Amino acid sequence: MHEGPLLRLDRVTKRFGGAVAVDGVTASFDPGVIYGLIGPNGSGKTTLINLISGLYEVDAGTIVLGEHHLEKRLAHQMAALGIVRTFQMPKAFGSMTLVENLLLPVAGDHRRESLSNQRGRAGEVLQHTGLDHLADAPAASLSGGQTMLLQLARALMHEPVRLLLLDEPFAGVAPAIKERMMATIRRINQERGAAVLLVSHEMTTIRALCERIGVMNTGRWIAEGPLAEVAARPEVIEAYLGKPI
Amino acid sequence: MGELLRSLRDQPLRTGLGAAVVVLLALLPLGLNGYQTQVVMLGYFWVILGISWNLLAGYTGQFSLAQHAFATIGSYASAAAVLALGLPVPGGIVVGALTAAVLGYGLGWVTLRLRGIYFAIGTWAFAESVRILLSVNYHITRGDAGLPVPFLFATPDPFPYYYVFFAVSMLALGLNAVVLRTKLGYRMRAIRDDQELAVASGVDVVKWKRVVFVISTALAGLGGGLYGHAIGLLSPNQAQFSQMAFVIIAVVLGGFRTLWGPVVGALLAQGLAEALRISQEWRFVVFAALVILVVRVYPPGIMGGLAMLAERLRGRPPRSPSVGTPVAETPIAERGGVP
Amino acid sequence: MLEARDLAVGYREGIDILQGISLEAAPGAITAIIGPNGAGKSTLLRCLFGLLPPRRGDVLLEGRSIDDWSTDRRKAAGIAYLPQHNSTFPHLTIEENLKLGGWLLRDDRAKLRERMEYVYGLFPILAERRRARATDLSGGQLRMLSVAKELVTPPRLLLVDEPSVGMAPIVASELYDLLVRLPGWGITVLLVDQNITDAIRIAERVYLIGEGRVQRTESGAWFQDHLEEVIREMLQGPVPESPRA
Amino acid sequence: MLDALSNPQILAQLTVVGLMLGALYALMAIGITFIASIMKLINWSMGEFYMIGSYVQYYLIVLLLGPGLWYLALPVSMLTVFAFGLVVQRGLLAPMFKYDEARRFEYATIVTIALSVLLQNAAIILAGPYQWSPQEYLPTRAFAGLSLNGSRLAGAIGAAVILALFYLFIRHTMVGLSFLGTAQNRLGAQTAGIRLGRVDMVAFGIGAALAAAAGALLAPVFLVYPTNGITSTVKGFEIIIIGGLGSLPGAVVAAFGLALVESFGSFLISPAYQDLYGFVFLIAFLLFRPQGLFGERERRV
Repeated sequence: MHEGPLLRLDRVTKRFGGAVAVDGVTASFDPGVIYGLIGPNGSGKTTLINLISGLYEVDAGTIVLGEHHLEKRLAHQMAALGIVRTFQMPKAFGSMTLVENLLLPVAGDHRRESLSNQRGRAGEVLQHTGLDHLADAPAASLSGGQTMLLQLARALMHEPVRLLLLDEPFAGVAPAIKERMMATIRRINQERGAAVLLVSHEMTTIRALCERIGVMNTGRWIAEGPLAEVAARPEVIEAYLGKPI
Repeated sequence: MGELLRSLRDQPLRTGLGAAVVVLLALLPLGLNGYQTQVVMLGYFWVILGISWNLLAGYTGQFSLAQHAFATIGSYASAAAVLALGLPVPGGIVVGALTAAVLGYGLGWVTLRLRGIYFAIGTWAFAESVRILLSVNYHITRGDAGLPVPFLFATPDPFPYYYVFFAVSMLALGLNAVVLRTKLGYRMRAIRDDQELAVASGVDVVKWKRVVFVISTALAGLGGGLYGHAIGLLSPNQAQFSQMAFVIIAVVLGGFRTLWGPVVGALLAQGLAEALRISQEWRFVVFAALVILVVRVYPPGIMGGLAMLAERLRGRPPRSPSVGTPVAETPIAERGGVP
Repeated sequence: MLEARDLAVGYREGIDILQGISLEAAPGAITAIIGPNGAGKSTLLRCLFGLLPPRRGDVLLEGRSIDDWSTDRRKAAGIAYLPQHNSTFPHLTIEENLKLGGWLLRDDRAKLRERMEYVYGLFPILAERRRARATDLSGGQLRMLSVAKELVTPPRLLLVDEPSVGMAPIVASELYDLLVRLPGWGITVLLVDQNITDAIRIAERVYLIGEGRVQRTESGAWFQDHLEEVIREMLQGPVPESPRA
Repeated sequence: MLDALSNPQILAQLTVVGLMLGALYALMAIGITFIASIMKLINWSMGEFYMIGSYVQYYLIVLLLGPGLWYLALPVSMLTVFAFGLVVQRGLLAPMFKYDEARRFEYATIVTIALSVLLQNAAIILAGPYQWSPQEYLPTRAFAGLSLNGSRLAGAIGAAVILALFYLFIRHTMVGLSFLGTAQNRLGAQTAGIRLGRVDMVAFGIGAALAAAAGALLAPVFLVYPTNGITSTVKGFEIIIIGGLGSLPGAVVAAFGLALVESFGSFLISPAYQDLYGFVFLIAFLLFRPQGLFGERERRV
């Protein structure tokens, strides 16, 4: 294990046409810590997640995970480095069963284990998330909330898992499923030692899960620290007042 | 073999049924005359094309419209190898499959970046270009007059041909079945369902699309090579779009993205209509109408329907295999794009 | 005038972005809906305009359920909708955009002409550039055009989604000035806004929604007096607690 | 060969032939791209609407109106196919909206390809596999030293008139504007109170009628038989990709461009390759302008 932060962002910038979606973000994240990321609409949170997970290419700046530079890597190689993400929309491989959905990370290009060896583990994960009764159902038959839960369950099947990026995983999800999702996030954090970056607008879940939070506004990283301290800062309150810039 | 045993354990009924069908097809020529045997034999050509297209369009979501062109390439390349280079016919067929695979790699390289409509049109344009080139260069291909090629066997008797086509079809079917259970199969279906999610799971989407494209075109080329040396006369008309339409009709009728769909659909379209002795045109009208009905009313097709029935008979909650994932219907007005 | 009764709305089953919202747009007034992003404010407006069917609950226009009304019928009944994202036709001229805005008046040429001139009167800049194509307008002018387009068919109620997002301060303040005048012309306004400061300034009644429900209903004046408190509560939760209990 | 182009007579002849063909190509393509712009689908049975148009035209002339009144048969044939298009849209294609975007494309492709097979074979059953030709619409004439095939000339003029009327309709009537608007912003059309379901249906009918017009106008030139629509589909697809899917001006420009290239190419290189040029252009466009076709570029997926 190397010392120091797990992920370092240095002046990361992303533009779409003329608009600057992420504007010179510099931040670092320690291993094993659950971070919350908050900020008003259009403040660049999802774009930042897409940049770290390689879905978008950075225009400027560097993203370093441990000793690996991420800027030039292809999105599918991120999984090999242990960067795992979920999507804001409830996404699943609709025509495949839940078990097959969970085995898909095992079918990633960097994995060497055979599918059949991991079947047992997939079963365990389904049990833990309370989806085992649906193991052989196609994922398209799941409700949206269950699909969100499945996204998290899939994260448990990744190897390695060093950083888990969660983009609004709880929006609109029923409380019972939300509980299970939070338990799963804690499990990934504790058992696998993964750092978590949780984008959410639900302060209740942020409060329940996160040790530290970061705040973005208009593409900039404006504050970082323990929640109570950050929430009291004038610039954060200002961001939430939504004064047009 | 292990896979087979396991599937026997998991789904004894389905595996048993499949085996019974295979045995039945193997014995079929015993009950047919020469002409009928020939008809069913040609049905296998469509089975092979159907399986190759289903791998690509059904399971991987790459809606190619050039499968017939790759078969034609297989035919002509094999003819060239045999006629110009003096290779034995089986060697020619291998050359045909390899040529199709190489051109498939090239076309894949060019078109797999394209999405949906554009990919379909790009592959269609390739196919039409192949057809035009074959008929224009008549000094090489004899154009529409047709190119006579040597037969695979010395005898005109259709029975040995039947078994060659049968064997290749069943091998393709077996290959398809095995692939679906491997990592490649998982990757293919994942790409079809959601590319972004597949990437996030660590799948190199571009690479595997290309791999499937090459497998699929090689199989089509193999089918085309066999076809040429079974018919003895090649024509650029093999690359006519109506041929591709027939592949689509057969596969969708039998069951798009089901294992047995192409087999059932192609043999049905070829055999049943022949048995009913209706004219070629009526056959196409009926099958095209059926396909529209299937897609409109019951997308899983015949095999999807049978699978559903079997599940229900075993008292399991029915799966819902479908051509697409229906999004919740909006009764009030058309959705204006989900954010 | 327009009432939402216990509305539950979502894009797919099991994800209810709104989980039972009841609120009312009082006739001749501005009503504002505020709340963090992702709280379902825009989804609510889409539902009210008929773009998204409610999973539960009713939408009532003057006491009458309009749940099965299509968008064009709602528009004909005087409900206009100004979406957050551009609702203009980029390759048509301003004149043509406004003409289409008056689609429902197409059988009455004189009336259509008259309404268009009236709208030009409200937005002199559009009158000046009536031959210009929408795509050649600046962001602010485009925003003006989308407002103008919804005013050609005379509305009785205007649903406004985030009017100031991405707008320069000058444009934003012009927009709010215009919104303030609408009730005087007999147009009721239901405003969804992240720009809390301005929204509560111009609204008579304000609904704070979060996590799919109405959290608080007060007058605009009340919110102005308790703004900091509300924001802090939104960020930190009602009772201060230590994170990661 | 190239120096033959210095002969103004040949140059003029090639240009005029190219321009006349271009008008007809534009007519074939504009219906496809019009439908694509609104419903975001490619209609693979467009050639069969062309075919039906040509049959209706032929039978009207032969059985009812006589050869002199071809211009009266034209609107009737367009109307017939328009009505048929409405039925096809409502019955077969409108249901595609219950699927997500990717599946929508699969659905529309399969249905329209099957429909194309169905109609071609139904035509063989109903009208036989024969080729028919109505009498020449106009006699061949010599004009300023150029020899102009009368039917082609009539076709080109007819196409030009229909295109002009279509332009006036689309640009200067409320209904026409509502089509343009819907193509550009469906949500914007909805907020204006436009009924999308009806726009989709009528637009499809109009697109089909435009294909039928091409079929009717070309009946004496390309003849009347069950698969005569294939050329129209092929040229149409080439043109709409070159011009940009959904772009009406693009389709017109590409149509004339392609027709001129074919006209000159068949003279300078070989008439045998005439049908290949369109494909070469199409593939080149797909290759070198892919970002224009994607919308927003996603990273290497």
